[in-house]
Amino acid sequence: MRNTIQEIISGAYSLAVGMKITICNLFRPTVTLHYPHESATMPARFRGHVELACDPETGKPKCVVCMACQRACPSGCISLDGQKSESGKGKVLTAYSLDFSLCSLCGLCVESCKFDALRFSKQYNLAFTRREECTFNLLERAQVKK
Amino acid sequence: MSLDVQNLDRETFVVNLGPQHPATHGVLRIKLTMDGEYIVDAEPVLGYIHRMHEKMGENRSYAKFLPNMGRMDYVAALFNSHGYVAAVERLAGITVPERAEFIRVITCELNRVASHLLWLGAYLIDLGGFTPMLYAFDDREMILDLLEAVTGARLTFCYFRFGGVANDVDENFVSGTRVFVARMRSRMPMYEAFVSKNIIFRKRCEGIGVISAETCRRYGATGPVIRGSGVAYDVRKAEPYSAYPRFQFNVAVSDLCDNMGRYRVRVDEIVESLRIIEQAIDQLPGGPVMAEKVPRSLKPPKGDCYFNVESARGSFGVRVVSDATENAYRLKLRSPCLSNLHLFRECSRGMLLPDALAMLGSLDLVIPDIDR
Amino acid sequence: MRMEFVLEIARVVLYVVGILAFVGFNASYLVLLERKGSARFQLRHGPTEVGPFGLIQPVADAVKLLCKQILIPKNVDVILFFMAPILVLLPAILCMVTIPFGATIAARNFNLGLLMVFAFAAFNVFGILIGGWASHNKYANLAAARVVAQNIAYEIPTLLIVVAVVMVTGTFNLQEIVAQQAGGFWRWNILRLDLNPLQPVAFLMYFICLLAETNRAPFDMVEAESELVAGAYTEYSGMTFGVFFMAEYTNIVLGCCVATVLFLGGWQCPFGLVPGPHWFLLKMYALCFTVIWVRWSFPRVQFYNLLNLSWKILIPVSLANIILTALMLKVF
Amino acid sequence: MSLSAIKQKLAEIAVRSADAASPVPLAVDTAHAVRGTDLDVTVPPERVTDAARVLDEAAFMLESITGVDFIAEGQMEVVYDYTFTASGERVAIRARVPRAKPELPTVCGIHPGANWHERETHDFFGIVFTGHPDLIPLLLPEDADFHPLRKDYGA
Repeated sequence: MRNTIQEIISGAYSLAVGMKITICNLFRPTVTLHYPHESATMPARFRGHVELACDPETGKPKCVVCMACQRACPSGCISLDGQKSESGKGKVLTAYSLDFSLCSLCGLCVESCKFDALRFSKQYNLAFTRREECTFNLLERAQVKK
Repeated sequence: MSLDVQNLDRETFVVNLGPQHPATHGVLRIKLTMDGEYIVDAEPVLGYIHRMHEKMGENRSYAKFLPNMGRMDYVAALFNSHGYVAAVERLAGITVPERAEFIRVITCELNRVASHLLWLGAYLIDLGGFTPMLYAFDDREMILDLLEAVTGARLTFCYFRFGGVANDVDENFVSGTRVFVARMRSRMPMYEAFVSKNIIFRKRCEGIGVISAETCRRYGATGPVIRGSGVAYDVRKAEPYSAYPRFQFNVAVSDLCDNMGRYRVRVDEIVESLRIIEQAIDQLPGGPVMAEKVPRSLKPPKGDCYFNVESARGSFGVRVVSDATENAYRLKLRSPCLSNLHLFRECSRGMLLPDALAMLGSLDLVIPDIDR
Repeated sequence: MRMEFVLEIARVVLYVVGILAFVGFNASYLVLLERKGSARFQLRHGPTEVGPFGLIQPVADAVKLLCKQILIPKNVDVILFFMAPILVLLPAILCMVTIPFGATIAARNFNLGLLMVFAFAAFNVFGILIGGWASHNKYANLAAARVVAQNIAYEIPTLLIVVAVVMVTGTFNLQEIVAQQAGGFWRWNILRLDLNPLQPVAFLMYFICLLAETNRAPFDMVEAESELVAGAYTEYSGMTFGVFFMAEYTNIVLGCCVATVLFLGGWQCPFGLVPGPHWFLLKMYALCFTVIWVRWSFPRVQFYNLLNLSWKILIPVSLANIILTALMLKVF
Repeated sequence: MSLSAIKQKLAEIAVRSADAASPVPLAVDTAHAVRGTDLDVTVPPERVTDAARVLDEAAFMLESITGVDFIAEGQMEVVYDYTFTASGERVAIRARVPRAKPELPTVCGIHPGANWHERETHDFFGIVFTGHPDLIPLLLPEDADFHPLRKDYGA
């Protein structure tokens, strides 16, 4: 009997404490971002999909078509093509496509690139209505951005 | 409250709990044979999200398999990476620089806190309370921000590499972690008052879902499940790995054996993890974060080895069999959740449905980890 | 004579429309309050997009629910299936007839008003039972069975507490009960310690019973979404579910109205200012807010603890409450 | 029971080396830091239950069961990983079965936790654990008749 009464009182007290905590939070500012009106800033290392880095002087992609990224990709979502450059030295990138529907955003391609020609974009809210839209032409994207 | 299922001669019926039931956290299906609200038999049916990671491990190179490890137990992805990376390192004989080991410990422990906070929230939702989850997520958010700044991702981190970590932590991370540790410490009394002491929560946990230490052993249950049954088995202490031997921490144990025991272990573990993080941040040595001379295409010598780590859910083990080629010959991933779930069938017999679901929640299951 | 007749018709129409509007408004805007409130309790924003501060959200919700297809699962008892939501909502609306919002604002001033409220309020359990049974779904069946046990268990302490109040007031007429509490908050039944020192406890118990009777968290056995998916409502979609939803909130409003009348002095002003319907609404919505506040603070109780609470704690204490009231009445 | 006592008991069960002149039991002490196990014992497939019983008596916990398909040797290996919760010692029990007829007795009766591990191994390798109460697919679809981790299974 005594235990029961004790339990009722301590239980009621614990409930009161719980209600106090929630009511205190009612008057605190919200912690969520108001998404469409505000959006989060991505940290520098954020792994979005990849994009081609361009040489600031020439404005051309730094890529030398060494194929390291294609080999490093676990999902096989990168395909690129290049041709001999006109000066006869090295190769020039002619096509770089990323199949985003396969990409797992692991970042192994960027890590494998020795020429800093790949970097992560900060885009995080990508959405598509058709499958074909998932295939990015990164070369075009790099040019548009410029 | 329990039912004597042995001597049951009444009519029973079958309920398919899941694979889309709110309490099963994903795609677990449990075939329940019930007598009213009493469970006569509960047979988990697995495999709805089976992806055959082990086969993937065999047909791609060691490095290419790294992203997969974030997709098993996605709530605590770093532990899986740690287990895999460390197993391959052990086989290939790679020594990891000290700074990298410290960073691994710090990030892993942050991940453990995040995982336990997520569990806390999800468990309260299982019990019908919604608000604690959002408070827990508020705290977890800070961890994810810290880890995102370092690893680049919020869930599937893919941060550890053979011989170290992908990139070094900066001063912001160190100071941010210190801020987080202080904040989390100050939040613990709130959780205690709001959740642990709540009479409804206590009634749902105390004496409910009792799992004996012997049952845990017979089923191979590890992690907070076995520690909640009074066995101080923690891989970090039993088979010290990485930089853990350098730090002072206690293994959180509770001999209550019930839901409350498992809850207490996890909450105490958050505090212990904060201790480890603090020590590791204080002692963080300088130096490189990658071992030198790790070949790009790793070919460990022929043989096999086992490595297990204490994940947030228990002992996560990796057995690697190498035939000295670029790909692993065999990769066994021992998931803690599989064994933890296994005992559910035996322990839930005769329980009431809500109590059994409360126990299921207290096991902290991540279904992709079970199904692999 | 004719003029009176027309006036009476006009009065009836006015009250029917008024009560329906009141019920509809409350059901939709309490949902908004619940969503906004829960959001703020949880440090979120809640609905903000439809209208300023999301104020038109209930309209959007209603349109959405009306547009949704009503699914009728196989093997469902169709008549009972559709009868259930109406059976839950109608009695709650009917009870509103007797609630005195102000000194002159009441659709009907019954002598047995209180009795009528509880007679009709007991109906809603039928609706849920029938709905759960007709759904032909195991979760719904389990929830229906739970709800019956729960409602029976909580009907008893509710009535016992109300009986104690009626012993003090000596009338079933709600308007009269309010009138007796005039003069300041110390004259309210909740604080009439001279009549019965257990009165605040009785109010608290009434509030607990109110939560249980309206199947609100932490006693939401009827839904219990983490155990029984959506309980008795599992198979309901579109507006059939919408009606259940409306009924839930109407029942809350009704329960809070009765609590206001019985314990908090109805439309009386707490400190001798002008009494009026605004006081009634203020008290009633404060209670509604508390109901929401409670929901977002606690986990759900186990079913057997719910019954234990009623049979082992609430009923004995409310019986003691009656005996004490009787003694006090006899002695003083 | 100390590790050396267990080793002695397991050595009695273990496969003898093929060298007839000096039949040494194939119980290997391995360094924990190098191989992850303290003791690595190969036993004949029909005696895995005996080994399991020894370890069960010593209060070891069965952590996992797995198979390895050594297609070149025409054999499959079943590995049982044990751990001792009090001090973290690990024992691996191995048994080799022919690929043509991969059968060995179940250890379910000794460790109930082996049930799912054996079902999983049966899923992936088609290794039959005789005496298993319920050897139906665990992770694969219930009508699966393929064994994906066999090396001759085309992915």
